[in-house]
Amino acid sequence: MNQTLVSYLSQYEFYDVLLAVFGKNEGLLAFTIYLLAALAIVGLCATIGGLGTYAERKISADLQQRMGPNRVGPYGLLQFLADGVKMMTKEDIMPFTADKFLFYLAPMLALIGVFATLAVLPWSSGFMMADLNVGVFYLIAISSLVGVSVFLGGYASNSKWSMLGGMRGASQIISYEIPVTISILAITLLSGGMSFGTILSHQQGTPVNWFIFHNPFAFVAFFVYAIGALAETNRAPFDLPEAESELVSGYHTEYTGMRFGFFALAEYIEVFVVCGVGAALFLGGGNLPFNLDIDIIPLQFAQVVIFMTKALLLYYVVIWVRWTLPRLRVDQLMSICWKYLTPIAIVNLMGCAIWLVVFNGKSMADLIFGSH
Amino acid sequence: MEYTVGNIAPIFLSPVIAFVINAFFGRKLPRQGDWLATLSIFISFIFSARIFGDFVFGTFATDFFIHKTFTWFDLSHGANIWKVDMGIYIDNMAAIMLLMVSGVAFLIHLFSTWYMDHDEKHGRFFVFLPLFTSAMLGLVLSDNLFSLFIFWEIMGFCSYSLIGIYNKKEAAGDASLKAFMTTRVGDVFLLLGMVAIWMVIGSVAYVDIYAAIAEGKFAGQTVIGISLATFAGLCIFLGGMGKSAQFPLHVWLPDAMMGPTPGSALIHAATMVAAGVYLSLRMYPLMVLGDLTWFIAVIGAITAFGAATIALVQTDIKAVLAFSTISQLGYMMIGVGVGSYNAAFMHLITHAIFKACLFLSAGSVIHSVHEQEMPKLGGLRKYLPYTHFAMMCCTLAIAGIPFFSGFVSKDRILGDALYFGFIAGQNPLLAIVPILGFAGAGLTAFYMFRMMFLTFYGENRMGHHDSHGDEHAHGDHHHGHDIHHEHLDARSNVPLLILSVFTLGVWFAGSLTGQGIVKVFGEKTEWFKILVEAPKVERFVKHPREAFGSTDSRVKAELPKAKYDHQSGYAGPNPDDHKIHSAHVVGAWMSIVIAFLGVFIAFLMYIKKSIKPLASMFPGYTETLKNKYYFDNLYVDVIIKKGLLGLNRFLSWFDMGIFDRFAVDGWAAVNRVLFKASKWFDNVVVDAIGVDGTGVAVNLFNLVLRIVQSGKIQFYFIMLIVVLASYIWTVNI
Amino acid sequence: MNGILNWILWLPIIGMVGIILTPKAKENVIRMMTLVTTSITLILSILLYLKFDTSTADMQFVTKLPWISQFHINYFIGIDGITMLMTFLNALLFFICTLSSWTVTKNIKAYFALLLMLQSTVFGVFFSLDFFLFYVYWEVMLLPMFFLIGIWGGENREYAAIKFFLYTFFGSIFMLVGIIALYYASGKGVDSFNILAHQGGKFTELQVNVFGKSFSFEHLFFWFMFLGFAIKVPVFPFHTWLPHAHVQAPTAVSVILAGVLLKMGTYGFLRIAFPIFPQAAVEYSTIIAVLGLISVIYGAFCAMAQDDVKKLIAYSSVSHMGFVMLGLSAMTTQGMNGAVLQMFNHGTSTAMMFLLIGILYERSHHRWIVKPDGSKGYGGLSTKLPKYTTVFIIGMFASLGLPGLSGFISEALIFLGIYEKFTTITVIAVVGLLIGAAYLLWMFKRMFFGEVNPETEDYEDMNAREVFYMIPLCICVIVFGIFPSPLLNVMKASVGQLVDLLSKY
Amino acid sequence: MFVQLLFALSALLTVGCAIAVAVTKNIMHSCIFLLGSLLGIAGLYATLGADFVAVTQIMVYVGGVVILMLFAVMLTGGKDFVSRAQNLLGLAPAMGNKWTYAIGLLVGLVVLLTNVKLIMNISKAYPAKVFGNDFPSTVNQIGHLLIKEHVLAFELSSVLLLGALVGAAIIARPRKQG
Amino acid sequence: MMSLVSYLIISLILFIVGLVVMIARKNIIAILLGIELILNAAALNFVAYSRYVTNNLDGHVFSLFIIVIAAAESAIGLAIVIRFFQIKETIHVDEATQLRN
Repeated sequence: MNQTLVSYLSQYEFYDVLLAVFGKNEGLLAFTIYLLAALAIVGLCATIGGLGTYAERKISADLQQRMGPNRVGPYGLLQFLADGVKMMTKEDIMPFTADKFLFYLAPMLALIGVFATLAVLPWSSGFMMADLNVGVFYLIAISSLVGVSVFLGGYASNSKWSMLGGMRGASQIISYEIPVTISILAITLLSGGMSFGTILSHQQGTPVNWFIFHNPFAFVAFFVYAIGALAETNRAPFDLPEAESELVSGYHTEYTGMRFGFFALAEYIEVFVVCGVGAALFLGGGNLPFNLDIDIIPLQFAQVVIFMTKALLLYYVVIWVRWTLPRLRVDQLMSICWKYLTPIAIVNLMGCAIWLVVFNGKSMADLIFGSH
Repeated sequence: MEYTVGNIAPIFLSPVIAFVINAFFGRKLPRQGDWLATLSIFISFIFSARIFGDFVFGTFATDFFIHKTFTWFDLSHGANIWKVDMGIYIDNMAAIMLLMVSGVAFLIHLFSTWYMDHDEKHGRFFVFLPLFTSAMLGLVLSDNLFSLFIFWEIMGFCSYSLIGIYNKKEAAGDASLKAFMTTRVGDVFLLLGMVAIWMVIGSVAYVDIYAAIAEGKFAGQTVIGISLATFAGLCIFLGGMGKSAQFPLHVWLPDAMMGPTPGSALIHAATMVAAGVYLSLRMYPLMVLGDLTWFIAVIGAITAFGAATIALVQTDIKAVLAFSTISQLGYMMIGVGVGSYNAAFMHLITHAIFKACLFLSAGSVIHSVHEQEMPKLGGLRKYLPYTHFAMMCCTLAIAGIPFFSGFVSKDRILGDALYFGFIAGQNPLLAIVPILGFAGAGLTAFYMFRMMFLTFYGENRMGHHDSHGDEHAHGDHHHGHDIHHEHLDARSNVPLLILSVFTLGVWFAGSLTGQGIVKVFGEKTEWFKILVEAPKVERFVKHPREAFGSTDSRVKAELPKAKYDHQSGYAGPNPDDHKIHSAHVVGAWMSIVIAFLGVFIAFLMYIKKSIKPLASMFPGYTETLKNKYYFDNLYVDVIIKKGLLGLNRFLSWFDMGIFDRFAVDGWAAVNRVLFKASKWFDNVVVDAIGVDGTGVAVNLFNLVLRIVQSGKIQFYFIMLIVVLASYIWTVNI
Repeated sequence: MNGILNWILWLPIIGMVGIILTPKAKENVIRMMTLVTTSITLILSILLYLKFDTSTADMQFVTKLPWISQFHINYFIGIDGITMLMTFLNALLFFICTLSSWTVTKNIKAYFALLLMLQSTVFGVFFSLDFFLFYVYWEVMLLPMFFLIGIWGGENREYAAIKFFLYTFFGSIFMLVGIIALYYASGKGVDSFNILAHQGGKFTELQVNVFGKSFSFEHLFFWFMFLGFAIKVPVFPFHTWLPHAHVQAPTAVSVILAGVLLKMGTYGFLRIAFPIFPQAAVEYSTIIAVLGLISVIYGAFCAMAQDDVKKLIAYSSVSHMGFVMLGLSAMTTQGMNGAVLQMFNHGTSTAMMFLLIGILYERSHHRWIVKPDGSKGYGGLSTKLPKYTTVFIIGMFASLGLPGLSGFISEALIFLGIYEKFTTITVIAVVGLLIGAAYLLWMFKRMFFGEVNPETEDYEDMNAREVFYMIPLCICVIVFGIFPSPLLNVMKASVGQLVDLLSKY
Repeated sequence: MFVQLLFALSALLTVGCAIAVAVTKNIMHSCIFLLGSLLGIAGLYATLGADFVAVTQIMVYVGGVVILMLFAVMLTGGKDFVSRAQNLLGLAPAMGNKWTYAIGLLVGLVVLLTNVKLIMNISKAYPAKVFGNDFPSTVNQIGHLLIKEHVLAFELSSVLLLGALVGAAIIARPRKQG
Repeated sequence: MMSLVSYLIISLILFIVGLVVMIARKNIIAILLGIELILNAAALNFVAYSRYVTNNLDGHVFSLFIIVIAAAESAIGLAIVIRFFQIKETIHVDEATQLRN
């Protein structure tokens, strides 16, 4: 493992002070730091997820020339809290014929899958929970738990709508994992490593060094990733598993209260994660557009801000797309994945490989502005 | 002026250029490019005239010749030298020939622009005519047999195309096919003879052949049992026979009249058919060496007489002329055969001029009245005065009337034939040559005047024909009622008149007979006789070759004093000069008498009508003549249809029905038997006993194993585990 | 430099792969791809000609890479003057065939893919200087041919295709035995599969035991090779596959078959049978000449009896290839050169004839001069189709050897060559020329002259595409008839080397 | 400490879920327990320093195999199918009965005993090793191994996957009647 | 606590459980579940040996191949099950008695 939050913090003096406080018990200190960081990130993400619902409503209202939520708090900002309170206080109904065990398990799995991905999300070069060697790979792998949860949710409800939604969701998520993975693989190829640290270190400096501008194939790969990511998170126009007009509400039709909230929260956080990953892989993540050669905590926070900005911009685009494009049919969904995205992604991968061989690893920027 | 590519090539190339332009863009040109063709021939004529002037009017020594070569392609590799040279060879004969060909061709082109006007094949006609002319000029310019053969064949192709130009007529197709194939028979022999010579002396240039003859290179060489000179000479002469329509390869020429009349005039009267004679003259030393002259003479005599007899009964004006052409070509061959080299060539020239004129006149008649059957014509003298004048001049010439060119040349041939047949002391059977020759001359005079009388004299019979009352008759035939009086037209009449001027003997010889016997025109006009003589082969030994661009070693020389006494082959001074002279005297008078006799009989028959026409006199024989001695039937019906096609059908049937079916596909049957045998062996011996027997044995064992093979997969798992566990326990790792 | 040859060899394969990857429905894309491939090949072959050094008989543009090094088998290609001509011919004819195949509608993708494969394999046969490579190409060539005849052919195509395949295969088996024998005879060394290394009469002394009897190696295996190549030519007793294959094959394939594939047989004699077994070749030249003579006469006679135009031309091919055999058997400078030139000229003129018949067939859907019921199949075509007639005349007269067109020079050279050795045969062979003219002109007369047949009333004249692809052939036929030097200069060094070799025995 | 904790949790998850797989009568639940077991194994891999294998385990099993199994269960009738020929066969329902379990446990006992014997030997042969908390990256090395030493197996497995892909598609595709 | 033997014991338990599942169950999918367990037991052994005995990564590679093969096997197996169900309308393993329908 390259680096963790603890190992990063250990280079600062206050770490030694903390270590002394914990009686030289490194394990306990590390545990504490992780725990705190995890709580912070989960809290942050839960907030982001909640704000996501608000943003969605507000932006959709903007697009449709309505007002949107504007009663609770300034500009309706606290609407999500009110919603959350409402959900928690609602009755937790379970259908009589449901498979209870699975019915309980499904939203948990969704949350587990999403929160587990946060462990490797590169907020900044230092503030990563853990910069795994297999970071991106881990992220893809663990997020597939969401697929299982969607399926189980649909199945366990023992309802036709849910069942169909679950089936659709599972097949959609599995299918779109392939172009997404291959696109990410292309970036892995360019950076020479799967850890986010490595990937980001290759994109330092001005935007021309971002991987999206590395070569034409990477440029295309970004869009393949974006489309695939939309589908993986069941966002419109790929929101077939929860299509209101067809399946009432898809796999979470039968869920109420906080269990429904879990699904919703998981979805919004996943969207954020996906956007963050896109920002990190293609758009330079939290890298500052200049290199100061010093590493201080405020700079890390600046990186966090940059990262968040990029991710949230993508988040905006995702919402924008939802309210712009109509929903696809199932067959169109599958044909887009298998007939277009997957071949394009494979060609991109090969193209990137060939590019690397032909131009000796140089990016377009290197070729145009000269190697540095 | 130097002889360079620049002033020799246009002779040949300007018609080629006209051909190319007309072939590709003729339709887009005004008048479909006929002016272009005519102009190109005129250019050739200008350049030819210069050469003629140089050679004839004493710029050069009389025995001067130009021979320039260039390499066409070269197959040499290492020490092995092998290349094909092309070149030009111009001597007096070629110079005269050039002028004649280009001049006649120019006049015929000019005439054709009138004759072919509004014809649907106008454009196409003027594509092939310049090509033909260029080929003929090229043939004359050729220095070797190889290039001669090339032009020879191109002429054949043009002939083929022009005969078949009216492609809607089935008969045109037949005629063109016949013409090409018959001449092709001769051509392949020509090729063979050429190859034979080439392989022995390493070249087919005339000068090299002459030199080889002089050096005796032919001596001792044999080909399939006969001497090379005989073989090669015979083959080459066969080629000439095909082209010059000599018996028995004469059958194509009458049918060739299917083409437009001016084309016939140029190709099948004046030039191409004479090419065979020209070739024989060029190869004269070889013929002598190969002892073929008697053969040539006999063939010529048979042709001359036979064709003349057939011409007696022809009713088509063009057919009469066609057979007269064959007949006259026969005379030329007699001339070659009897050693009358100069006269034969002179007859070639004179015949070309008057026969071209005759054909053009016939064309003029046909074009004016749209009828070419003589019994339906008559009395056209009033309507077509210029045509009548021209045709009368030519008829007088061909009939051998004194003061006309035909007399000059033919009389000398007959005189030499007389000597050849009776006096020279050869085989007495050769007396047939002069006998047939004189008989033919008489018949010529007769049938030519028969044609004249039937066409131009007597009452107009056109009306009779139309009075049968076919009111829906084709528009073309109505011209019979109101033939307009002919006006002097630059394109239609002037060529005729120009040509008819040259039917006078004065242009060719100083004396009336051409032999110096009756001197009427002065000695200076004996130029022809002085300039043209059989090649003296010794001159060509060690002759240096000149490449194009090298300067000429020309010697200006006065014309030597004419030799008036005799012409008898190349073989040195003849001790029988006196006998030859007397033979000529006898011959001259005999031919005059015979010619006038013929004219007189014709006059009695067709003007006075005091003698019944020929057909009623010998009806059986007439039938034979009308069928042209049944040669066409023999060739087409018997040899080709019965023999050749039968053989072909048999071979084709044999190939597919017998050879392919049994010898090739038969192996399939053999294989089938083998398959069956091996199948039986495989099924019965190998499979049933060897394999299935094993199966039966295994089956028995199966009964035991079946208990274990329950088909339940879990049972297999258990067995597997138990066996593995027991293994581990027993082996005690 | 060497790259050009490899490009020529592999470009059709690249094109074929491209076609295979193209969706079946995109027919015009497939056609254009084939056209582009063949035209680039043609341009490259012209470039090759321009870069060709005519002064030497050595192999040029040689590429030699190890292939199966255990057996010393190499990817060894190169060309000399003889193959230069064949390369150009092949490139030209395939370019033209692509255009003429524009109207093929049945399974275009496979058709053009096979066509390109055929081109590459034919190139391979001509370029190979390694026996193994040669044999591989020789055999692989049968495959596209088999399918092209068997799928796109006429009504009796399966029979013809199988016959063609089996017959040729039969011959090449013998060739294979010969190749293996040479491999062992040359000691299995570095050059055991090198064609060039075997040349020059290295096996004259060698004896070989077969069935307990001792034979001269050279004489025995000359006949093995002879059989393989003679079937391909085809020489008289082995010719019967040709009419079937030609009649049934689609137009373009007929063109290729007559234009290029037959040349592979005579090419085999020039490259393999004669140089490797010179003594036997000289000794048996009489037999070759007699067989050639029989082919000439027999082919011509059979052609005359045919009522099927295509069959007629097929038999004329037998006759014309007989001339090539005659020229080869002469073993003289002019004979050999004439034979090679005849290979090229026959390629162009017969290609013209087959293409023209194909054009007519597209309009009439039959090929009968005289239908089996006795009525005329055509008639008066020259009135309806003037352009077609003009081109037909050029092709026909080139085929029958009219001077000024290409066929004549080669035939004359062959006669000049053969006369030196076999005078009697020459005398008989000229009959072939005569009959050759007869059947063609008779066919022409029956098809083109006379009143317009009502059946042919609505035929259209050649369209622009058809004219376009006939033009190069017309130019070849006319220009090389007047100036044969561009062709002869290329080949004379190579042919001369062979003649020198043969003249030692 | 983390590693021990992880090991303990993973082992517990693995073994517990595995036993649950065997015990539960609901095939759907079996699948979910299998998922748990597989995740536990991934955790065990992580404790062994095999990060790449661990992630691959999650990727393939969670993302692929288990969902596939769930699909299969669903497509073949879900939890409440009963063997049509149950009475005829008489022996066992699809999810087994006490007799089948007895046989299974018997065989399991055999295996257990056998393996205990083997493991005894192994524990003697390889005394316990203690590793620190250093987990070097394996990705690069695995990559090199895959395309150098094990390249044949790597390529073959890709062919195998392709074959499986095509084969599965062909086998499971709906067929026209008649 | 962490040693080779502990991993081997876990793997042994997995194996035995897998075996029991395979033998006791008559449901084809359940049998496939058992197979997965057994395969994972084997893979775990490989990685454990690689860590504790051989000190190289060949075990990792091998377990990767096992994962690959398991994926392929389950894909094919489940395809067969679905097809089998379409034909027989059951997935009882003892129903699979014919080689063709």
